[in-house]
Amino acid sequence: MLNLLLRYINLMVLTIAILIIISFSLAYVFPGDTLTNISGIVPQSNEQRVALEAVFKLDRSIFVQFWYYIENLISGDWGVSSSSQISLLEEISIAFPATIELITYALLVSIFIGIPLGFIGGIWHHKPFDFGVVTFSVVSYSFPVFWLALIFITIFSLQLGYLPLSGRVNFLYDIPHSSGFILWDIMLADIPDKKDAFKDALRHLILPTASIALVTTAIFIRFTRRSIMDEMNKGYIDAAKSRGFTTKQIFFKHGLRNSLLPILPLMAMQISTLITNAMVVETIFSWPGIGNWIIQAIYQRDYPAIRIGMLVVSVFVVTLTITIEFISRAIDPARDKFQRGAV
Amino acid sequence: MIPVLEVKNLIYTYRVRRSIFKPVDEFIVGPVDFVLNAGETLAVTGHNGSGKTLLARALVGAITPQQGSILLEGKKAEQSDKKTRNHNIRLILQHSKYSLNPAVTVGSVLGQTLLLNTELNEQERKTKIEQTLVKVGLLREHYYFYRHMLSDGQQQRVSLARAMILDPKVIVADEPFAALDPSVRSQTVNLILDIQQELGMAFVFISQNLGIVRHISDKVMIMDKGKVIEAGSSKTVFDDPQHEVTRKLIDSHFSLVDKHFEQF
Amino acid sequence: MRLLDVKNLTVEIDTGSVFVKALDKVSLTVETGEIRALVGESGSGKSLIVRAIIGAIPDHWIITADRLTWKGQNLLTMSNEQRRIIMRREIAVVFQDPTSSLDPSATLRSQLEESIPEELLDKGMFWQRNKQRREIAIGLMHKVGIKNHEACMQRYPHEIAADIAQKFMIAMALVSEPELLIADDPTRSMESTTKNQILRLLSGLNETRKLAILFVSHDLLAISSMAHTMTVLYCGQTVESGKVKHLHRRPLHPYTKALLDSAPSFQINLPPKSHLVALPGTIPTLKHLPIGCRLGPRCPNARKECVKVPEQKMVHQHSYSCHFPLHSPVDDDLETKQ
Amino acid sequence: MAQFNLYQEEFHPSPIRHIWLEFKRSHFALIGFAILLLFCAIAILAPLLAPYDPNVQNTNTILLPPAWEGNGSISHIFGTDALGRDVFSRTLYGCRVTFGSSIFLVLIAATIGVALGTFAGMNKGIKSSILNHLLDSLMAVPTLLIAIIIVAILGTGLWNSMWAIILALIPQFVHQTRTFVREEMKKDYILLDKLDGAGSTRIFWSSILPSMFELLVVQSTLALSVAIIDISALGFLNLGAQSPVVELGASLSQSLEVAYSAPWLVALPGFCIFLMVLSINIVGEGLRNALRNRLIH
Amino acid sequence: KQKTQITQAGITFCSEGSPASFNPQLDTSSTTADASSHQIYDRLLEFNTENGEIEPGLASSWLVSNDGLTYTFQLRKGVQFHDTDYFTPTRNFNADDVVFSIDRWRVATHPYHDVSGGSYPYFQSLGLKNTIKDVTIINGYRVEISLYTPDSSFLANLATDFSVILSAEYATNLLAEGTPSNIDVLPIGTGPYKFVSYRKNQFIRYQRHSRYFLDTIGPEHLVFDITPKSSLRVAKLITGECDAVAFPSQNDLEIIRNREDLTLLQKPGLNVGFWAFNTSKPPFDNPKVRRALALAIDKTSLLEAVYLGQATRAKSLVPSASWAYQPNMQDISYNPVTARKLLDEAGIPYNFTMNIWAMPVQRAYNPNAMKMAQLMSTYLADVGVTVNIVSYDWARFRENLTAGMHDSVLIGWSADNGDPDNFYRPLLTCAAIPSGTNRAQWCNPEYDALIESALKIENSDERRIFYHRANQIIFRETPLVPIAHAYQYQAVNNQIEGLTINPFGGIRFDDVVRK
Ligand SMILES: Nc1ncnc2c1ncn2[C@@H]1O[C@H](COP(=O)(O)OP(=O)(O)OP(=O)(O)O)[C@@H](O)[C@H]1O
Ligand SMILES: Nc1ncnc2c1ncn2[C@@H]1O[C@H](COP(=O)(O)OP(=O)(O)OP(=O)(O)O)[C@@H](O)[C@H]1O
Ligand SMILES: [Mg+2]
Ligand SMILES: [Mg+2]
Repeated sequence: MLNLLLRYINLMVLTIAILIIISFSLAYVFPGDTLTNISGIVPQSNEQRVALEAVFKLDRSIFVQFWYYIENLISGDWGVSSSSQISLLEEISIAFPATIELITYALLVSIFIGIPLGFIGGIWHHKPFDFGVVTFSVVSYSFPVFWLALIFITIFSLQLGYLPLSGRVNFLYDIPHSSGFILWDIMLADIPDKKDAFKDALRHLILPTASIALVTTAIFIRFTRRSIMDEMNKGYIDAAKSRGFTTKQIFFKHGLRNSLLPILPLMAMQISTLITNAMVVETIFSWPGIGNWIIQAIYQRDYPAIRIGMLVVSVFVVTLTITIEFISRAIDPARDKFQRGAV
Repeated sequence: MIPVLEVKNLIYTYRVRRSIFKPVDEFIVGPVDFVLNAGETLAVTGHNGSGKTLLARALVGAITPQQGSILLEGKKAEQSDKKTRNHNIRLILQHSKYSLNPAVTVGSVLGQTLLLNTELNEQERKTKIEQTLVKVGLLREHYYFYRHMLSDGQQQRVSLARAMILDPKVIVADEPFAALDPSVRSQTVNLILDIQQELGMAFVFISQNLGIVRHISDKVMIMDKGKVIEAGSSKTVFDDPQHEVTRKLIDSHFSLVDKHFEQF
Repeated sequence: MRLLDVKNLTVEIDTGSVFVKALDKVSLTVETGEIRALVGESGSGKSLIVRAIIGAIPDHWIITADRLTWKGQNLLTMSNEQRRIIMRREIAVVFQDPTSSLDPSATLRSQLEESIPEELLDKGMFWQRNKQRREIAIGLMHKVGIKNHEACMQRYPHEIAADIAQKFMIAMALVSEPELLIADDPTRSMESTTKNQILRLLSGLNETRKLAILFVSHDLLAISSMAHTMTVLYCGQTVESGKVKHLHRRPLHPYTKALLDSAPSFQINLPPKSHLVALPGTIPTLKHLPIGCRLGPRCPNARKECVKVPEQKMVHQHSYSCHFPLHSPVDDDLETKQ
Repeated sequence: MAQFNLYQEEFHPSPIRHIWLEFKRSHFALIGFAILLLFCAIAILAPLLAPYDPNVQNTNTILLPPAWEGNGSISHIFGTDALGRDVFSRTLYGCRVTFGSSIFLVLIAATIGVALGTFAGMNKGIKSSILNHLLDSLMAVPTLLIAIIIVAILGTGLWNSMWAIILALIPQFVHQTRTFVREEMKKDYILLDKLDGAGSTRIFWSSILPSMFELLVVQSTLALSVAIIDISALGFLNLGAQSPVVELGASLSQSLEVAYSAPWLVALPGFCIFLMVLSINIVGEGLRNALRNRLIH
Repeated sequence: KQKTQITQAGITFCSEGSPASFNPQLDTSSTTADASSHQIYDRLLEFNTENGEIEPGLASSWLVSNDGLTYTFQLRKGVQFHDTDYFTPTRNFNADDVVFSIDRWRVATHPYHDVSGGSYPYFQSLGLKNTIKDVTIINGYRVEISLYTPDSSFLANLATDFSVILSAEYATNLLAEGTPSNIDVLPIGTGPYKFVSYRKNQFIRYQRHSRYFLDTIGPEHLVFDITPKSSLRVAKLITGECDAVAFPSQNDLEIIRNREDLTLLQKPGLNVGFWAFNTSKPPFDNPKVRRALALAIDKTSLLEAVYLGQATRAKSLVPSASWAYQPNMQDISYNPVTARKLLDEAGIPYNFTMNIWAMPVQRAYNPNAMKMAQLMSTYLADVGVTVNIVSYDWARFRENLTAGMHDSVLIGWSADNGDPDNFYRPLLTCAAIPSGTNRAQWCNPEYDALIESALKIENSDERRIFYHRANQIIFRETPLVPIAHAYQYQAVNNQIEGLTINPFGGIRFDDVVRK
């Protein structure tokens, strides 16, 4: 076990190191001024340029620069955005929780809808209900997420007028920023109409969450359904039946566990899809998350922001993925060679 | 007369790590010594996990033994080039199902063997393959067949064809009949016996089935935990087993046979 | 008493395009205390019979039978719950493929202990019962010849060798002290010592506890050493069935004869390296079964009539399905008495 | 031998034909396949089918509704857009670009991925295991992020967005190939090939690739649907194809401005993408079932 | 839809972009002005939104000397600056603040001159720095401004959005703290709303200035919801997330008109949309080429397709609403044949490639520059000119324009006051090149002289003659092609009352109420 842990930590460190190297070298690869790409500051004069170059050790060897870069990353000095001149750490600490909040809810929704639906479909497969489930999953898996979001907006916001179509909460509610998770912040906030604000935030959450969750739900359904079908067809289920165990006993003690085991690594794989979808959906719903932020940054050619944004998001995803893979590997005795399930 | 196959002091160490908590298990096969003449059959038998399969793989060169030598017609097999060895010692495996690639036709499997080991041209290869197929009791048309179109027995025949298409000196067969049922097994046994007689090949034959071992072998070798515990001509060993384990093995087999005859 | 009675069992399986009769009017009985062997070539439908008996046939396959009863109760029409109770205590099964019949994510120990019926434990506090379970488990492991039980019980199925798994499966089957044990190829690829040990164990149980056994195998040696009666199957049709002794002495069906003759151990006078007796040809595949008697194309004395399915004929305990039996069917018992 | 011949007349389809037979049994799969073929035809024949040049602007007929609406015109079946361009022609060309480029990039990604995956699967040891694990974890980096970085370096454009998606698809192919090759290398028939003296290249080409072919087809359909969605998403975000290249996602985002007065301009490209992906998914699902059934039967 | 309390008390306005800063002195973009000048600040003088007359603002009265060179302003008393969490004023508004606000852009040595870039484009383009001789304090509430030369538009300029009054006290404090640039980021003014918070591309939040010197009935909370996409703004208006939106797209006007719960406000705008050539770059320094390009496009169809007919065709810079409008002005009409001939004469080969920069934002004068550019590219292709369309983020777009990186640009101008000088001077005089409002980078002494002379005269009939002559020069030289004078629109929810369109730009909320 320790061995496994060490191996995964090793892998994580290696991957993060590579990501840092990539983000560092991006400053040189991106078009424009390396100094600006690294610091985000556009030097107004030659003297200022020289001074800044000294600060960022651009006059020294590349290794010194890299070391300085890592030091800065660790100390939280991530430079400033070249378009707004605000500290990137600050911007990201506001934007990133918004995204995490969104994908967390989306993931929860897809888990709580997708997995049970998949199970029901898988157990009673080739029945009308299962047919419905499969159709639902194939169709929703085929939706381009941006189009789906637009359809949602058209139906629920514009036609029916039930739900708002942009932002996290009505801007008139001045929610102080503490954790970055809006629902949590509202609960902590000291404002007069807390309840209304909370309701409002919830209403704002519904459409973006649903847009992201639909695709993931479809994947979960397909995967769970296939997994449970495969497991319930395996010999040991028949063997257990022949031993006279009750259906419940068989399902919960054997089938469920074995079919859930491969779903965990699938969940890890979904994080990347979720983030990609979240980035698109955020721009449509003007959700002030990291995806929207990075996409705005690319529109404005704000290279320092892109660099750091990419680093933060990918480190987050990679860390999470590796952790989940480690957990699934650790709790699954049967897989000496772990395999990702195919969707 | 130079024996076709001579094995001297062959030792192979297999390291297994069952889990990360446990230390490395060592499994040592050998030392194995035997001599096999053309047209002879050596049967290897023993308990499950006694290292028979490992020995077979060492013989054909799928794994490299740490010590000892394998002499093919007096020449060291390790030193002579790989091609000669491939050419002269061939392997047949237990599960015909796993020895045939489901996505490739019989003809192209056999063709590849010829292509790699002979200088024949396309046409000659085809002729040779067809001859061999007929020899093992299949039809020329089987050239174009895929695995799933063949029954178990036919698949085992294809394995045999693959082994003998190069006219080898020795064929090593690792439990070739275990997965076959009695009537098909008899067919295959007959076929092998015929071919051996016709071509004078030496056979190393691994099996648990003492009935068949006794029937087709000239020499027997019994293994336990990697060691050869008894070896000799088939008749001597079956009539007068020396080692405890051998005796038990043979006794238990014959006790079943005896029980059978008691009924009459 | 007749424990298991299968009469004209037909199973049609879905091959994708059409339904084919993988089992065609198979009949089989197991009496109390009887060891019945079920032989046949690979793919002849032995395991299918086992699955039909225990009810592990996929829903969309068609299963019909004149009789499929356990102690007179119809297994086909009874509720799942009734069937489950019977399976729990009265019938036990050893499956053909041991490793895949074990839950890959549970230790052997937990699987074995789970199988111990509550009734076998003395009432007591749960830790006492846990201890009892453990003891029963260890006892069984020793019984089937797994000496190193400690190392084995903590393992997961994929970590153990196939032969150990096989023994373990037998242990699991015996734990509920059943009346009928259905063992599907329990001795496959075992060396003869171990095989002998298992056979002795089973025969012992049969004698002491009147355990009836349906012994599925193609190891004729094992069968003839312990089975009382035997049913021969070819391509999903029962070919011949009767006392082992009688079948050996006077097989009526050409296939039975070919099968028995093919084992070299039964031929004492067979010179080494001589040809074994074998039927020509190969077993037809499921999708291309011949009509009528399925042995037809391979049968040495096949004639026109063989395109009709032969009636099952019964002479005393000995039944056969052949238009042209090898011997004129005589009463075996009478013959022995002479 | 006469008896033997009886069996030789049996019909044994080759593996690929077998899959097709299995595949054919599902009506849905067939419909999906037909739609997919239709898109293929559009991708190839768009210039012949399109009644107008997709970029020709006609300010006299701006925002003409589709023909089935009251004031639509037959000469523009799907109506016209805000610059008076024929939407039908634009949709055809859009399908061509979106679909064609997706196929193209899946082919590239598959080639590279299979090469790398085979390398990783056939070699053991530290190097390949590092490669494996790194690829696995880099696979976690979201596609869009890779695309953004590439766009930042090279600028926007269809090609650049394609590179990004290729990069993002490669690890999946690597992973699948590697797992498959690993499993395959353990098989007995590979051992026999080795004993025949076959080298790695030969083993790959003549033993592994034929059996991997099916896996590749399924994986490619999966990748194709992902590629289409990604390409159009990048187009939608204005990071992909730029005018005058007509791409469905980009057309959709351009039409958002007139979403109220001309909803069909948003609905049509979106629906085309949806239909394309749906048909691919149905075909993929059908293929997978066919493969699965082939193994069972 | 239930409105909760805070949403009752507040108003959300969907604006079209992020302001560059909160000081309109620094930027001519109306986005910046909208976000700051009428919310946070006041001016000495104000325009009457109805008739364009100049009215008292922070100056309660003023006096102009007879020679037109000295202006004396009497300031209001008791006007308080905002009290926020980053600044607490200790004194009321007085003459110091006026002097500080003017000197900041006027005096190059002023400590605040170089803060935030040191560029004051509006004043620079008018050359006001050189017009004002001095600004002096007569007493605490009286300020005198003396000019070098008479300037008939001087008072109007003081009433524009850009001439805001900042707090001198706040400036001093910031200087002491060493963060002078905060003056443009965390603004303090006397206006009806005080600044609360701002997130780029998301929102600006204001709160009512409870001690505003006038009686206001505006909402307690005001939020600018920054929504660059016009379709999204209208969508938000429909869902009720916005109470009013800026620049509804021409395409959506019909929908807004048809909805019962929305009102479309509309007024002919004092603006002009045009296509300017970068005359500092060859071959666009050649009038022949410019003229040829102008001949190659069909303005009528642009008006149809881009403005959907909601605009009048522009022949010169000023719209018909201005007294300087010249009805008999010649117009360049569509003639591709002549265009190609001229191009041949100028030696422009076939497949000559040029770029057209298209603004990324909507403006009244050009609701969709991108679309216009696309249309134009087909016309230009007809005469053998290939077009690359270029667009950037708005802030960067203007930066690069000022740097002269373009070949040609689709942009326009909205009047800040009713004086024609406000068109002629910033758009085309030489002085306006460095400030970036002269997008053609065109400098013609003859033209400059005409504009200067026009300014010195009070009588509008006489001035008109000068402007008409200037029109002739523009027609001859074609540094830019005027395209349209568009209507100005604003869409509001019917629950909102009191919002009006200000022809001189600038949206204000101090009289807006929710029903
Ligand atoms: N793949 C493997 N994994 C783990 N252990 C192995 C493996 N292959 C061989 N061994 C070890 O090597 C020993 C010899 O195995 P081998 O397969 O040669 O036995 P065998 O005599 O062929 O047994 P059987 O009769 O069951 O085929 C076994 O005891 C086993 O512990
Ligand atoms: N799940 C299945 N789907 C399709 N065909 C099946 C299935 N299971 C069994 N069959 C077919 O049914 C027939 C009988 O199979 P069965 O497993 O009962 O044979 P068997 O006699 O047990 O063979 P063996 O001795 O090899 O175990 C075979 O031809 C097999 O192909
Ligand atoms: Mg072995
Ligand atoms: Mg079986």
